[in-house]
Amino acid sequence: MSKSEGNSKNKCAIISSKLDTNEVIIDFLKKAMDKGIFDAVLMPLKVPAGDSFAYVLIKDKTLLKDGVPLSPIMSVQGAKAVSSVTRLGKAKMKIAAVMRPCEIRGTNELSKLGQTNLENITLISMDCPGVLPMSDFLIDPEKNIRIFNEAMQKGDDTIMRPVCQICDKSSMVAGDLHIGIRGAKKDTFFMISNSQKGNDVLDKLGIDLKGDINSWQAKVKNIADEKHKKREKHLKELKSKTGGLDNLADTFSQCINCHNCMRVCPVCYCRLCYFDSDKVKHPSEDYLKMAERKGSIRFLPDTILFQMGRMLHMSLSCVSCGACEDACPMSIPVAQIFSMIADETQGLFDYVSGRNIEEPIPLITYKEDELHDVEDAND
Amino acid sequence: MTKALKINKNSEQGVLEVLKFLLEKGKVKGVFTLKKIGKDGAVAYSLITKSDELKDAVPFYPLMPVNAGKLLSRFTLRGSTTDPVIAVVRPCELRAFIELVKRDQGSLDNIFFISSTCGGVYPLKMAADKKIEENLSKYWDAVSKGEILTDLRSACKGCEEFIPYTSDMTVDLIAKNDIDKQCVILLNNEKAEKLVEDIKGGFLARELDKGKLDKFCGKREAEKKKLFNEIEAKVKGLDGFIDIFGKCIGCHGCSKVCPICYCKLCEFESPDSEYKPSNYETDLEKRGGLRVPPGITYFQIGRLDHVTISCVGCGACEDVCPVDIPLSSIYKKVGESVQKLFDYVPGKDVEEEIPLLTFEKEELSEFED
Amino acid sequence: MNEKEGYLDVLVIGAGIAGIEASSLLSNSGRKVHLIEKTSYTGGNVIKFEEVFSNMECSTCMVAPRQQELLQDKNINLLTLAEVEDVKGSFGNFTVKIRKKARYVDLQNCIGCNACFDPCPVSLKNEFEEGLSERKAIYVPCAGALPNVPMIDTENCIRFKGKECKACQEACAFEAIDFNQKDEQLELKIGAIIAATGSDTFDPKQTPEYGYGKIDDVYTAFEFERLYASNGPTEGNINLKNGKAPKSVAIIHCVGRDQKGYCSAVCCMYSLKFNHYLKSKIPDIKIKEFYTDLCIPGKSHQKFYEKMKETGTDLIRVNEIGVEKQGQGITVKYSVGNKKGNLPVDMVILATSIEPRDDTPELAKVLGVSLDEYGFFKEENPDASSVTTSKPGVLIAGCAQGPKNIQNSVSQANAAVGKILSLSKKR
Amino acid sequence: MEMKIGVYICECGPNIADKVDIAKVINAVSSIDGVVVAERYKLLCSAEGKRFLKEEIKKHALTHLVVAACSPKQHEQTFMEVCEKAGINPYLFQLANIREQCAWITEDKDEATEKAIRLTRAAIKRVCHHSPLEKKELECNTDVLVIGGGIAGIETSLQLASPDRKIYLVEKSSSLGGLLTNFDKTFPSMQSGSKSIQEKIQTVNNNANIEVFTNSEVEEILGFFGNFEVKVKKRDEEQSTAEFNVGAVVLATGSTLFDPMQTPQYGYGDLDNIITSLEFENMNSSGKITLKNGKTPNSVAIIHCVGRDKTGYCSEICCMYSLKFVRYLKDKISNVKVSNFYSDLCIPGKTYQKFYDQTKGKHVDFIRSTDIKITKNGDKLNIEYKDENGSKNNLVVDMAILTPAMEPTSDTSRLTEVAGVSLGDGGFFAEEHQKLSPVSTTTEGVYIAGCAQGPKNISDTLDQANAVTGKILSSLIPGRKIEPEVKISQISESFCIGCKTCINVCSYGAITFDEARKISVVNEAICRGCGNCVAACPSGAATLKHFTFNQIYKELMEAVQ
Repeated sequence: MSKSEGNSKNKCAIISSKLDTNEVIIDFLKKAMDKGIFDAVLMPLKVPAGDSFAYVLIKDKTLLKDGVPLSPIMSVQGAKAVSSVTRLGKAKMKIAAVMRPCEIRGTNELSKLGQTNLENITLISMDCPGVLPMSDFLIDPEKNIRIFNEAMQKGDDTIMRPVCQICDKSSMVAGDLHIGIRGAKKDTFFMISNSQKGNDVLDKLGIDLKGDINSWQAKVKNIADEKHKKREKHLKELKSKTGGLDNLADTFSQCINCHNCMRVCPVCYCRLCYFDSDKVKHPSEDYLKMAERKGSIRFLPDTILFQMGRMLHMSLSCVSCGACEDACPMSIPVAQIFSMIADETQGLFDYVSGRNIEEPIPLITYKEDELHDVEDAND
Repeated sequence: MTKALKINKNSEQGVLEVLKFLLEKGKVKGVFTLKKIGKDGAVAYSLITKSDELKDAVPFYPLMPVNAGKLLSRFTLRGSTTDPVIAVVRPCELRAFIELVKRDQGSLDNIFFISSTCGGVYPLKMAADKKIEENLSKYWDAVSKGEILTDLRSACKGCEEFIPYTSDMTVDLIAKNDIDKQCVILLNNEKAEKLVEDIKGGFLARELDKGKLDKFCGKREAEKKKLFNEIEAKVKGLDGFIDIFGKCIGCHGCSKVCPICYCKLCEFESPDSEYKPSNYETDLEKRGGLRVPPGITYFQIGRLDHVTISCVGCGACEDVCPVDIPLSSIYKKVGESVQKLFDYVPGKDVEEEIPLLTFEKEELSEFED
Repeated sequence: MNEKEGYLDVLVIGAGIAGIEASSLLSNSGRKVHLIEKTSYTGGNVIKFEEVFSNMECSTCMVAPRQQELLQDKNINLLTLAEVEDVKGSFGNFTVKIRKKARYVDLQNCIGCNACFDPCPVSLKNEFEEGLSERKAIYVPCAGALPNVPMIDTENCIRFKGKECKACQEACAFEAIDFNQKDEQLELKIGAIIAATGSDTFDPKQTPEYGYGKIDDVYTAFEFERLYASNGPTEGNINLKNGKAPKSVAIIHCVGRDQKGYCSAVCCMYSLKFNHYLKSKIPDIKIKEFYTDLCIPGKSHQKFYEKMKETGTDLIRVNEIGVEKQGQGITVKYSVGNKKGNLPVDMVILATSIEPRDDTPELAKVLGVSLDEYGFFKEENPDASSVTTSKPGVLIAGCAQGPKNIQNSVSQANAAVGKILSLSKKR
Repeated sequence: MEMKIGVYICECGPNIADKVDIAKVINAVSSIDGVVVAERYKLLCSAEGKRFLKEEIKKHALTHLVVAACSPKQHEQTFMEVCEKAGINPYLFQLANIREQCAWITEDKDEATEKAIRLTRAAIKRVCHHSPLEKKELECNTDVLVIGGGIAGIETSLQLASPDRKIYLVEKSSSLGGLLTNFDKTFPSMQSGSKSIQEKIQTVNNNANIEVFTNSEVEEILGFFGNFEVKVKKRDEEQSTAEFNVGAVVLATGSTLFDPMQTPQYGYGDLDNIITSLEFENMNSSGKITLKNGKTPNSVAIIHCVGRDKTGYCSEICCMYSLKFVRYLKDKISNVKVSNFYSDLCIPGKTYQKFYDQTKGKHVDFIRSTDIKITKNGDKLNIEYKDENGSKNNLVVDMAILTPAMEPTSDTSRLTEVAGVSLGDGGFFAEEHQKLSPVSTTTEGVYIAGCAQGPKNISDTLDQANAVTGKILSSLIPGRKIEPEVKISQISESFCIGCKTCINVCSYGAITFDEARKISVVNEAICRGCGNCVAACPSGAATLKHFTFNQIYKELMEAVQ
């Protein structure tokens, strides 16, 4: 729960509407586009074949009705979508990006890394019920859409992905606007602004902003606390199972080094990954020498090298969105392991990835007079 | 009649005995084969140099974690191996490696190949769910009977190229009812004979049973037709393409594991194919909405264009797809139609030039006049 | 010689740290430099220290690379064992006569393997080591001296006293020793002259109250530096005459200040440095420092003092002080205000004042510049930059102009070059 | 083109020959493919040694050279020159250090030989992957930017300015002269301070080669030694900015006085007649020393070391100018009683003690004191203090003059960002080396002169101004070309994704970001080849010439075979 959420500076409005959450969001976006606040909207839509969902940049208002902000699966991490639109320069039009909290945090993190330009982009998040595991969903897409919607209404997360079940940052963390459903009375929704950009949007829409969000805050807090306890318990168990090099090697023994997890990860932005480059391709006599030293080596001997190398490179920016686990053909609990590591490494610097754009990423930001206390110690 | 070895053990033990012999006699420095790794029985290709490490080797384990051809290319990318090495590979893996050698991505020098009449493998999903052990006996039973198991990978069910063309030794598996008692290894050339000349138990003359294998091939052909018809029904024209690839999440796993995709930086990940803000603007003028990140179908069609002339139909792409798109059927079908034009079988013979990639001076003279 | 700028070559007298810095900067600007050094080695006083305050950097690691560059620099003609005999002319047009004593060892062939030292029958006190160790007639002042080529001390070599001895020559595998080398007389056309002849230290024998020379284990600062030096007489072990390590030491500041009439600016800092020396070799040693006014100016020096104080040394401000024999040991008698005190110690170190070299008056006469009332070279205008003298074209740098630390000596060396390069443009 | 490698092992007199069995090394390396000759020589760095190498290269038509001898720091340059003279690219050469890293530190001869073999074989495997590199040259701009118009800035500008070297003198305030303009006289000569500085300001103003910018601040300095691009913002009406190129930058921003308000025990700001040394200098220059009520004081206290415990250093000149104040007071007020409250008298150097001895005398006393506190006593001041033996005491005076410590100017930290230098002790600019390069900084081409480097008196300041002149005139010579580093880093255009991690770690500001193509680009002239960016780049898009992954990998694998 970031500090900006709690302070009273933010304007908030209570909207009463018979519609369900998705329809409320679409209706809000439609009005905003009518008023010219946004030229386009980026949100998930059902694919033509109806068996999956994908982010679409919608300019024609009539397409809005097919939008599904709370889609049952996360096929592409939203941060990657925003990055592909704005990496090479700021968007030429005013875009509203409707995404889950972890996707908004991923977008912030990528903007710190020069991969996203947030000018002209308004980030809209909503209370996230989690998403279904990709493999489960694909068995029967129609049925699973229904199951997902029912679970969402009941607030039941047992069918959601393991990382969603232990996600303690599933409400407003960063971004400009947030649509709150938790703690709302029947047929009412919270429209909370979290930045100046958000305030301007609500002002222009003439939404009166004197609603009281305490009930929303309270509900969000106790969900977060409960999930936090669950997270710590779950990750502690996982650590006992996968901690230490041997356990880690066994956990990843089935890994076939296909690097899907790296390719779908929002904060793995390199064009050519170090572990795909020439630096890991060695002559045959060296592989044979390695094999002779141990009698037999796994070929390619790169699986643990890649997994730990990726951990080293991105754990400080990991938003534990679970995309990697969805993409792993061998069902290895990659997202849970990386979340476990990220909680610890980010904990060291009490840094939360993507919580706030101005907060520099530890270790890769160098300050001239940063380590004086250490310097003088052994001078 | 080619010479052959007969070992009174099941096929796997027989091959292991030969491998042990070759290692201990120093005939080879290393052995490439599948091996059990870690405590929960994962199987992965390994490079073995000490003979007692062969105890965990499982050469014909019905799983292809990664295409061995791609591994051998990586092994010899930085120069051919001076020390002799023997690799236990499937026919499609051998063909993939040869296709890569033709493209200067590896070298055949000092590498011996043991292959087999391939009974196909289970999908990766089954290994992920740890269900292969319980289906092993069912697998070997079907192989010895020359039947096709339904839960094999679709690429294997429809595979007609199950006999290796250029392997030094071939283990006769399909439709050989005594494979659990007797292991027959055909020595296809003098190199192979010389390699095992002083192994105990002499050579005998043996041939693959053409009849049984042709019958088996007919079954595979029927399966292939069924798969192709399914795909044809699903993928009609460009819209069919868009629908079938709608689920694709752009993880490019299919290109990462494909042996023929060897580029250091894939064109569809390079700066040239990146959408600039101006492209978004013009596209949005034409159409109300644009899928983001763009280029999902563009990537699939592009890859088809790059790969299909050499696609050996090994099915690794479908195996790795997290959204279960029937990729191997699509690539096999398109591959075959392209290869038929030049009646070219990829990886069949290392000397044979790859069509489209090789330019002959007087090639298109008939069109010129 | 080009009329507008006159001769471009520059004569630098003294190859201490100021001389080295001035020469390398001049060579960098394309000027030819004649660097003449009275002794057989470069580095002057600085290479006598083991470490320098305030970051306790090892002084040879600091200076050796510069000495190495100097020896390999094509623009610098290093003349060791050489002195200025006569100077005529003016800025841009000096004629200088140099007398260069023979080294009797060929600089090109000798590779400094020291094989010629042992056979030499003669042995006498080594001045470089303040007499704390012996040297032969053919010798290098200390290990690591540059140029790493020995010289033959003709006063003490028995061959030069008529005896037939070729011991060193026979031991040399590279035919580097040549007894027929002769002293030379050189004449140089010079544009400008920089005197960087450095300084000596006050001889505490002139102040008997400190008991120097009478009481054992009373050392001057330079003697203590050589005691601590890893290439010194005791390879860095601080022992008393009786071979045992001292348990308590007294360091007395401002020795000779009243006689000289000025504060030498560096003694407080190097006395604090001695604390680091002593504590590093003998961790639980008791140290007392007797001072009058602690002079530690500049941004980095007080920090050094505070870090030293944390190691438990205490400083006592005294009016008068004396050192007397006490049975086997030594006692320091001192008075603070009106209270008297005495302290038995094992060893006494005297921080002696800086004073001009004894051959400064003679060199001043030759150069035609005057000395100030303390015997240092007199700067033209104390308010302006103090590197110019009343005679245009003759500049001074380092302790030859007055007591100062290494940083200011180097600044003056660079400043002298600055003056030469900018003035010769406007001549 | 077929590779022909020559391997030469130096005996270095006894140094290597005694400890390493060179014959064993020779036959261990002759078998490596590509090696056409492997020989030993007495002393390769000597003149004959170099001639021998040159002939060998020509005789065997060598393409690559490997020498096993001393440390690269010692003779890499020498052997590279030999390669150049013999006609092969000096970078197709590798020096294996079998002296400092082997012979000198290994007792057992067999071990030393084994290690020498490994080091030499590793060097050979590395040299096979060397690629030829070409030296580059750049025309250097000889003009100089001097920041700060005080005595240090003025002296440097006057010394440097000449028809072929333009000086840009930028002063933050509205006039030149700095602190010195306030001093009527200066110690030790007691000659006029402000008069001499006014003359110097005149000579600066009518010197055609010096362009003066007052009320101006340096906004940006980009580039490198020999070619800095400078932007100066003028705070005049139009707020215009001037842009020009220079070859070197001199930081002569001087210092300011510690604000005694931070030490309330001295009562500055709330009691009358407590003034700082600067205020006293101005009062003295105006001719009359008076109290607030207009009367002349007949007892004055001078408080030394004000703020010294806060800043943590002694500012060197306060004792001396306090003595000068005693003389000011003595001249203007007959039988005035002056008492100096000091902790340690800092009067170093040959002329200062005499100045002190001549200032002592009637009605002038020096009280060694600590814990000073000034309180009101009617219309007078009561100086409470602890004397030498630690007992409390006090003295009533009419006026108290505080000598505050000297501190860096307020925009010092801003200028470190602009000029790419760092701050050292006390918050002053950090010199490159405390002893051997007091006026240069870690950034080549940026120098410091005067109190900007630390508190010092006027003659030391002028020494440093001339020292900077020496440094610049000896390196920034018209017509001289600068040879930038050859072994530099390069960033692959297709692999770089523009995450700027390399820019964060580049300590020389050598990498700029190309906004259009969204990639980082190395400025080949500034890059010093330190390799930070190569280590930091997550995807390996950055590589370092002469230290490529392949070269190091081959060398390593051979060494640990």
